[in-house]
Amino acid sequence: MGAEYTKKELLITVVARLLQGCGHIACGASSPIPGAAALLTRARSNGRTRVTVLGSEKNNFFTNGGVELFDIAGEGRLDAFFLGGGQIDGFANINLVGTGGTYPNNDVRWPGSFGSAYLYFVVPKVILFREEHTRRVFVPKVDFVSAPGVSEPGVYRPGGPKHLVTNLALFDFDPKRIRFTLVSVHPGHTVEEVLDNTGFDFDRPAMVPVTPAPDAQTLAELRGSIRPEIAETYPRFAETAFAA
Amino acid sequence: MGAEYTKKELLITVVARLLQGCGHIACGASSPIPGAAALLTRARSNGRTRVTVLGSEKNNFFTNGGVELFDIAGEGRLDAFFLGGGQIDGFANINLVGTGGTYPNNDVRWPGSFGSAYLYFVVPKVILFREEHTRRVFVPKVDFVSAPGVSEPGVYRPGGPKHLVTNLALFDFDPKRIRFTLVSVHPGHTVEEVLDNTGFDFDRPAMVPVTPAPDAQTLAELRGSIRPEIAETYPRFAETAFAA
Amino acid sequence: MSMSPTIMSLDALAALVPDGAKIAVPTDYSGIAMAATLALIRRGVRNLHLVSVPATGLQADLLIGAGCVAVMETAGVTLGEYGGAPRFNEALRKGQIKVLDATCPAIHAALQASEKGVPFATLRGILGSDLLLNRPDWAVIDNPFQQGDKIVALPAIRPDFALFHAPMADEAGNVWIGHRREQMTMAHASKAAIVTVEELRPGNFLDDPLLAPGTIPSIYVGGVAEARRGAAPIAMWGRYPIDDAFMRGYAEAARTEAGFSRMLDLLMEPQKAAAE
Amino acid sequence: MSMSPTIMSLDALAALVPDGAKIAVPTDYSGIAMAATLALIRRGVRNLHLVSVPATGLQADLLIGAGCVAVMETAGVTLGEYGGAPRFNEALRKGQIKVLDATCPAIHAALQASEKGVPFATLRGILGSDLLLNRPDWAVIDNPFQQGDKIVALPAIRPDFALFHAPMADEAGNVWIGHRREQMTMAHASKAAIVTVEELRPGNFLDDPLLAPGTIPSIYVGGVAEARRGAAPIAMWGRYPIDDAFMRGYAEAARTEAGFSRMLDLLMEPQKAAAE
Repeated sequence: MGAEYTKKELLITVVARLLQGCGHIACGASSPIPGAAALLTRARSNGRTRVTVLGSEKNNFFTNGGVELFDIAGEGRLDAFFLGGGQIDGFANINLVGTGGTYPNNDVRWPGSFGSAYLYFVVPKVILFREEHTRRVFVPKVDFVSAPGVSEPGVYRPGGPKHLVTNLALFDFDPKRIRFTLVSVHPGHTVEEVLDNTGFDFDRPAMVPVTPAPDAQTLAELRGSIRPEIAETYPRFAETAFAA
Repeated sequence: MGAEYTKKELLITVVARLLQGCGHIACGASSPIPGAAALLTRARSNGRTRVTVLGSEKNNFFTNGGVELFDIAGEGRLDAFFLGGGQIDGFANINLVGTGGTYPNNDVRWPGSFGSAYLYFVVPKVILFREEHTRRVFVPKVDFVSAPGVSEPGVYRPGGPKHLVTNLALFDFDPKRIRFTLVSVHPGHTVEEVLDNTGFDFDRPAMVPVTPAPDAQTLAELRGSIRPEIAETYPRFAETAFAA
Repeated sequence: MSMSPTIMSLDALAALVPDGAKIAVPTDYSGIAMAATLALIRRGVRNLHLVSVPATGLQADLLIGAGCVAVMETAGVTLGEYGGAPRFNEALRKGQIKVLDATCPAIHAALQASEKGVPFATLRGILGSDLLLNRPDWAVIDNPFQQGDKIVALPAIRPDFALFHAPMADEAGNVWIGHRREQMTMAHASKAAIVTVEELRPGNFLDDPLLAPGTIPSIYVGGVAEARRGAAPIAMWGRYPIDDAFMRGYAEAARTEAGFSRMLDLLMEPQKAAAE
Repeated sequence: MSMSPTIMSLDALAALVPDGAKIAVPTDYSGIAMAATLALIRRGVRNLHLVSVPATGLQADLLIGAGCVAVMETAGVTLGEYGGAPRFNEALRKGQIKVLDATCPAIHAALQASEKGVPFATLRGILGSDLLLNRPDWAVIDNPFQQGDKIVALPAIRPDFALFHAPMADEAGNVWIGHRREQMTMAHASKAAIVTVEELRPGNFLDDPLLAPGTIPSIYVGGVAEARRGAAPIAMWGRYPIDDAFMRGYAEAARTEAGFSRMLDLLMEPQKAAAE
């Protein structure tokens, strides 16, 4: 049994587990769930975790302009970051540019690659985060590689994808085998549902565990201290994401 | 006839004539005469000339740290700068590092090359300024090239030496012929004195003019408004350099 | 000290920008010179090469929708939580503008190269991406200090103008940007910064040790115009929030050309009134 | 907010620096951590690789004279209007230290490369100089965007520590440097900044829009110690002038080893007294 919780509260909890122990976590634009997860991680770190929320005035210590996030990542002072994608394939390539038609005149154009083509290479723990779990998103091969999941030998690449979190499940990524492995399926969903909605092959254990639900203490923390903190940057999210 | 003036007042006047029309003039460390000449140029420019005096708080508009002088020069936003040298040769090579013995264990070590190896390449009007005019300074060939007077074809070099001012005379430098030409000899000195004290060959017209002395208005300006301005950075110089 | 000749009206500022100019603009949280952008649209500027530093939103979408842009160099164009940039997306679909897709740090690094007067910057990452494939103006070179180590080289970006909005300027033409340091880099990297400010102030910021660290010296500034609420409907940090109602309306309406024109007129209204 | 664990005593700060460390120090007008330097000498640090950003004076001369330095990487070592740096010059004559002669913008650029996490910087100039001949660690590469255009490549300088003196730090360990921006670059480029300040202040500078632009965030700071008059006998901008009498005395006396020891003792006196 357990407390009632929203899907977003579950996802925050899942992401926060992946962030444990990180010294410095940054969250890009339009990333309320990763942002809340980072703030939760910080709240539990006894002062050891720093969080940078782009677009926040309070949770952003940079004083050297927009370049500082990238510089600090290039120096190895950023431990975790989040990327998404209009398309993500089984090699962990991500596409933030567009689909359909011929680039650059795509039928569907997305905003662009932002920092992905750089941060994916230099941040040790990149968590792929995309709520929508459909074959539209999780494709056999992306139409445009904003940033590749793995690199050839010899390419400077201290960083890369480590996990993938969606509305349905949590995956790990193994850059040596260039494959995702299903780690757990979220409560209320099934392995079949994940298979049906994923356009690429992935590994999975014989028995796939259920993603642990947030415990009561976590929910209290989220609804107590984290909610007003994330509201500074994402007021509408803070209104709707949390139960109670 | 003519007003009484100090040698330093003469040199300030000579340098200021060379600076006329410059939009932005910078002066490095330990350069009180170039500094005063730059300030005089600015005073006469009707607001068109900017002056940066390194080490000054008032005449230094930089807000991006010590690199800004070099960045601004690299961008072409600095029109004139001054360099000296423990040794200067007839190819306008300068040595700010040392002499005697074998580098790096020279018998006489000077401070080092500072920004010369860069600014000599990118600042359109570099004025070589060295008060001491002896064969010890003006040598046939420098022992160490901190910065070369000219560069091979193909080397990016929008800047370089244009003039040389000493206690005895004013020279121009022609980078195509890689030679100095004697322009004028300061009042009280002779061409023979210049020849005797210069260790390299240079060109000269049949009749070498005398360097014009500062006029009364210039002297009034120097002693009136420029003296307190340069005193901010060079108090001891301001006490002794000016007559009356 | 007398007023610097660089201090001028909004229209005079807009008149500094010729057709075909390369203009760098900041990201939405950093001070968008929207009033100046509308003045540019009003005077009918054409064929701009817009460089977003590193991403952009409504400002670029308005300029594109109004037919002012030939090239969009960017790491991202979006209205953020209001959705995609409708005129940008449509212009791409129809092939009406050229896009130079980049990644944020590549734009920063290429501007920093210009700031330093070096011909190119190098940057980690990018290798193996389709960005690289589609940027023949980028190169891959060898790290001379490590055998077999390839790195991307990016030619310096030297905009004709950096265009942004800042809290204040002084009568000498120095601009206070506070901690929004990307505006400093943009100003250094460009031939000239043209800036709107919430307010003009007497004195010289460089004489104040608390203001100097956040000040762009006037040598980099080609023009300054006072424009109160000059970033609206975009937010100005520390001053006013984004105009939520307008943004919702725009995201919806600008999907069609007619709807876009209506929204643009809405923005132009106050300026027209002020000009009459 | 409680006091950051990075705030410590001068001796604790000096103890952070192991023998053989690579340390970046600023130029004299930018805030010299002289009290910390004396603490380093007192604890007998050895084999430092000192990088001056870009030139240095008394600080390096003291460390060299006290036998703490193995390598001096610099664009200039001088006591300025007081003359040459006697211990530096003597150590070179005797071959007691290794010198890496550079030019100012090369040191800045190599630190900026470290700040960005790129393996090298490029810089105009330098070609044809004897600096280049004597720096086998530098390289000459081709500009990939212009046939036949050579440019110097400089490997990134990543010091273990940036060591400098600043006006103030807050209880979170953020350091306010005002417009002395080279300290920001030094801090970013180094593994950690270790900093002395004239005063510790309550609060957090990053919350103050006037202080934030001139503040180094604590993430770059490995240690902060309060040291009033911590730059003396060198000047501290906006606070106190150089100790003219000491500098004249030093320039004269330090020509001999015995004279140097006397002058060093003179500087150590107040610290010894404070420590007892």
